[in-house]
Amino acid sequence: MIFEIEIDGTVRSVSVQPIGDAGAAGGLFQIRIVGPGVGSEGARDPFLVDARPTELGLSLAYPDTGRSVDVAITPRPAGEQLLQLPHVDVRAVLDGRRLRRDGADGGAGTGEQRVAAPMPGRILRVMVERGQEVIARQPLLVMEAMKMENEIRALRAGRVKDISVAAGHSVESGRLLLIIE
Amino acid sequence: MIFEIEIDGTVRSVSVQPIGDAGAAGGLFQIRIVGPGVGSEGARDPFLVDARPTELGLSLAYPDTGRSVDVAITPRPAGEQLLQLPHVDVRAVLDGRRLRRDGADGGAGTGEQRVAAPMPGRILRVMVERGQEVIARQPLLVMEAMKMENEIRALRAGRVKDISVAAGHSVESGRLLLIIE
Amino acid sequence: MPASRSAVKVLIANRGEIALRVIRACRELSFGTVAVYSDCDRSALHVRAADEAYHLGPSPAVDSYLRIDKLIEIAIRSGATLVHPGYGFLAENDTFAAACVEAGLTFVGPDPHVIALMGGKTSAREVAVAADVPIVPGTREPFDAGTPLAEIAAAAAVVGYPLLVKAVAGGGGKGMRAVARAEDLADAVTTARSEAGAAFGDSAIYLERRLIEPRHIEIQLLADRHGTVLPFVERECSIQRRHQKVVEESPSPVLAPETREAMAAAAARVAAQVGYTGAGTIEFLLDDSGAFYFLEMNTRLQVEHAVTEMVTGIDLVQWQLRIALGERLTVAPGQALTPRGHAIECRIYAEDPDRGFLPSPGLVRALSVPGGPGVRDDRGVAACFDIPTFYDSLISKLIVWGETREDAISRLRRVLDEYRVVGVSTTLPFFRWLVDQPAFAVGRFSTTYLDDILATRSEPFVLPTNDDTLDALVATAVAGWLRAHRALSAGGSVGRAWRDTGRRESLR
Amino acid sequence: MPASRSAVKVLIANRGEIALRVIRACRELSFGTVAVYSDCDRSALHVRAADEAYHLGPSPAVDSYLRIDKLIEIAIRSGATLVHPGYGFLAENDTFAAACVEAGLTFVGPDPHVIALMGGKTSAREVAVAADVPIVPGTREPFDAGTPLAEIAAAAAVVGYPLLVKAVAGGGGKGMRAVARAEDLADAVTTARSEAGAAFGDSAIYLERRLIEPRHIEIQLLADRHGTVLPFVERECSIQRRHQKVVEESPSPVLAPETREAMAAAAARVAAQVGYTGAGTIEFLLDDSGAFYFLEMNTRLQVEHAVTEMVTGIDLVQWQLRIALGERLTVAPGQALTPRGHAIECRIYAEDPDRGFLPSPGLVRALSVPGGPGVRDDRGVAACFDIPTFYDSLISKLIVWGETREDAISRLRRVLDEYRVVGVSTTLPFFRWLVDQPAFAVGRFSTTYLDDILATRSEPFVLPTNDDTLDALVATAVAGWLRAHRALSAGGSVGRAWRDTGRRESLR
Repeated sequence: MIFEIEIDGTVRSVSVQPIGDAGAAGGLFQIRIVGPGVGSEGARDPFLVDARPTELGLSLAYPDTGRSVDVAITPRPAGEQLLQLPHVDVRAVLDGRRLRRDGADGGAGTGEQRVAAPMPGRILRVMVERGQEVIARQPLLVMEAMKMENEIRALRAGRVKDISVAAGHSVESGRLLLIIE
Repeated sequence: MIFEIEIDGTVRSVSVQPIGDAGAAGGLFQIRIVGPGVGSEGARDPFLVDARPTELGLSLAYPDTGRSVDVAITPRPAGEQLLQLPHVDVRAVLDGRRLRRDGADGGAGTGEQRVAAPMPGRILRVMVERGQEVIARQPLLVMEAMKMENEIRALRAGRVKDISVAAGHSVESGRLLLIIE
Repeated sequence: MPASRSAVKVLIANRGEIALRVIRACRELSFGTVAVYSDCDRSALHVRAADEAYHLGPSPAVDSYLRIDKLIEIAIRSGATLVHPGYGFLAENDTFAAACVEAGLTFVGPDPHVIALMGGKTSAREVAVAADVPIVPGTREPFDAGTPLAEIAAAAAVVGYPLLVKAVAGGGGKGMRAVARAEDLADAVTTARSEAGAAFGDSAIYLERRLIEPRHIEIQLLADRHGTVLPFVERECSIQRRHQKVVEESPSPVLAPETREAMAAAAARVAAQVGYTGAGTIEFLLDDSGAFYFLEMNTRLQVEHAVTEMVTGIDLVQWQLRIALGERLTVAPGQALTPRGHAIECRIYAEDPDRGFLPSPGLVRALSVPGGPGVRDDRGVAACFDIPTFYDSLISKLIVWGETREDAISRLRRVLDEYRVVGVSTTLPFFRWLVDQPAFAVGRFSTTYLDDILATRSEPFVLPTNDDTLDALVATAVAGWLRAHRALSAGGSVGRAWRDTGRRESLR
Repeated sequence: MPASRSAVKVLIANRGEIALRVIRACRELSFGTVAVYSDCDRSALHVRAADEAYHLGPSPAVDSYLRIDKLIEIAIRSGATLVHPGYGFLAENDTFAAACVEAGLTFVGPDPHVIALMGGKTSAREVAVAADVPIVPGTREPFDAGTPLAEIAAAAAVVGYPLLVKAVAGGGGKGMRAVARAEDLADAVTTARSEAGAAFGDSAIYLERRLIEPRHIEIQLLADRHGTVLPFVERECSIQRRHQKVVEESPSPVLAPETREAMAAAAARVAAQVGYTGAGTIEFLLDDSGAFYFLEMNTRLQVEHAVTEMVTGIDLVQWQLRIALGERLTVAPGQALTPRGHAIECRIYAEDPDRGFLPSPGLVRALSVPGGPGVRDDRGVAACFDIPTFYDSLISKLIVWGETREDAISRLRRVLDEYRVVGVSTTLPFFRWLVDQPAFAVGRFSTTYLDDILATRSEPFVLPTNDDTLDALVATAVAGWLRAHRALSAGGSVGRAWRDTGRRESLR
């Protein structure tokens, strides 16, 4: 099987081929990555991984290098995967579905950012105006939720195309707040 | 729904009726127990329980008495359930299926005990003879497994009807060792 | 041990990790435990761990954990004789304490009038002055909602800039604003009043000089009903974000022994001055000259009490309960004041540090908790629990102990990598970054350290290495393959989605 | 700290909790970690926690964890420079230690000839005698497989009954038999020889007087390569089942301070006598007069090392590694010998205590680990792991700490009830029974205490109360209802069955 996987704006194509009796309980897989080279094993093409399901996600061991890593996996809507490695969280999008998605944070790649409320709350301040250019991580608005003031920030640079809330509005989780193009 | 549940040789009939919106996420249930009376809530007929699934099994809370208890549940073959309460493990058999069962330890109730090997290993000694009367917990044979000598004991009193292994035999897990009637 | 112990039953008027902490102390003392819960907390850990649990009301705190009438009713109904308020919610509410007393219950904390006295920021400062403990220069009398701005501005000029506008009823950074220049005063007063009014129902404020790069250092104490006041070795809580403590440790990496003694003595004087009983904490600011100033008193157990327990071996919650029952403190003063090794606590929240610490509540799909030597995990969340949006999002207090501060940091680095909270973003990556900061390693930081960094920082706290990215690609692809082959579709972390969906839907 | 630390890589030639324990110590020292695994251990925790992991071979230990050649090959291939053997398997195998040295690797333990010397029971007894440490009366020379029974019987008459037949290569109760009367000697010799031959490939035996109701007390020590030998406060390990330790604590509830000092000094003399380096333990028997006798030396880390770490704050595994790298011991002797509080360890096995402690390996469906103050959990098993039938079934070492022994027992009672290992029978119910025994509470027990009780006992260790039975009925019925309504069929503990079935099948 071949998957298109986007991490941090870079899309790679990853092919997975079971070896021997690999199946429901995991086993040995041959991996081929097409796209920008990455990682200790990435230099080999193809390379092997021994992958086993665990209570958290998958245990990976690479026979060629000996590397062992324990990855927790959470699928989220629209093909997004939250991968929690021992030291760092990585977000990946499976099969490019993020580009078609219209909820939540708008993604870190390219295209329109549709900024949605991450939780129910009240809009305290809107800090940008329609048509304004914003840079990555610029605060867009402030929401009060969970007894705290929370800044909602831009994920990427862009221009504010539309704002659909104003200070004082109460919003549900997932409610579209503004669009950056 | 009505269930026949055997615990420690006593069979009771337990009816479960959802109240209000109780469903997949648990909720409030009305419970009616027919059989020997038991427990703080057992005196009431029927009584209520608020039951919710957890990562271990079920969280129970009884609105009438306030009691709260966290029960881990493991279904085993033939209707047996291992219930792990905070302080004690309890074995229950759902819908009397234990009586029809022919593996493992033979059950704690009545009827024939078919004593099976709990793990792979080697028979070191057989300590009973065919026709011999045995008492509950009497050692029947000694198996070497997991680098230890392990005594296999009778669960209930009875008479040895048949012995199908001898010292020196290697046995697989689940292999019938002897029958007590 | 009094013979009556096994008859004692304690209602815990709180939720989450602190309710669990109190339940644990009760169990070790053979006391019965009564939990309370709101709608969304029915299967929370504290409910599952208690002997009894009673429903309080809908999820918003005002309808549940802040309902004094319901709590008293449940205490009486369940036959509880003690009420432990935990921290937050009603822990510093003298009306609640008084209602307990009136209902014939023992409130685990000081007398109601002491809560009121020390809870008012200005009255607390007066107590400190009377106890001969220095305070940060500021206004003595509160400005109520009607005080004209001009009057406040005049007082501000006397206090001097930079200064802080603080809510009298405030705490945890709420209702507090820093003002660098006179022209910013009006805005800060308005915001502080509105925040305080919304959060505490009291918009009275006061002004206080803002010290330059001070450290937040506090003294835990226990006081029994027989006149014994026992101060403890200090806690260092200078790593704060917007006035909220993020990391706490004991002992402080900088405090001179004579300052520790002076601070402990000052704390004990404040407690003695008001006839304090139970556990409490006196917070101080330490300036770069080594001078310290009384900041406020918390008349309750602190979130960070565990670091003190780790370095002294004294169980503060057990002592709270024993003092409430009238027992005498029998701890040697030297044991409380002499730290053994070093302890550090990290507050792990369901917040995304890379999105400005935005709360990220939701379903915890699986948990992997660190083990081995020198680690204590005080969590309030189990796997399959949906972290509610109604309260703070604390998942766990992770505490490490080491023979030295350096050992404790090495251990912290290890356990942060072991800890996995699957399914939600947490502050773990932030702490993984923090433990590698040179300023943290040498202990050179003040209360503004973190906010200064966060103000300018734009990259993620932890960047994936090339190997991390490869692992993420491989895991995503293999999980996709296994899912297509149904292997992960029922169990482990991957396959629970549909069940969780069902669960959430049925909760609506 | 030597600058070279970050370049150090350690191969851990073991599995389960002890492999994880060593990995944790390595991480805290910034050392790289290399795990090894057999077929059935591919997804074991120690594999998942290590930086690198290599396959050793099929599941039986002789084909994997005992394969010296493969271990050396993997160490070299991975670039590891240190080899830590853990306990069990090859930990006291001088051939393995020698093979490491020959391959240019550093074996974390004493020199091979010291392992051989102290591993032979009779040669170890000679060392003790030379170090002026009393030994239990017994035969000096081993009887090999060919020694006629008559010769052994004659020696037995000199030693006196009751006595023990012990395998020279034995340990952990294997190859050991108690003999009360002369007529039982022949059987005991045969069994001990056959067990020892099967387990260790060496059927040589010796005889030792059996003391009446002795206590097992042992002294941990560390010795560096520069001549410093550091003895620690004792561990009490008298709660044993068939010569296997079940509960260990520190300090002993009965040892007089002067006996502790004499025992520590005796242990240090034995270590010095042989130029011992690394961590080791001298085991003694203490009789009712307060006299103690050298029993044997374990030239490795003990299972129960954690209780010593809890009361002294000293990390024994980190020191093992640092000593192996040539560092000097810098611990103050007073710190090692002066316990702070009290620690108790319970070994939680997948065994059914109500069926004669029969191993009950199998799938751990979920785990709930205790938290809060004073608890350390050294487990080697995660949820969804299938405990193999090939090795011992240790799930976790649960260790509690309290200010006093009484506090530690109260805490132990609390955490035993918190611990849940879902899906397999464990020894937890046995420990829940033990903590309520009056003899345990007052510390009045000897090495025969448990076996004496178990010999006559027939009821289950913990009986369900009426409420427990009701809860079990209700839970079974509601779970049945939910299963019928598919709620529990994917997730939680109930629904994983089909996945697990699939998993097991595909492993066959």
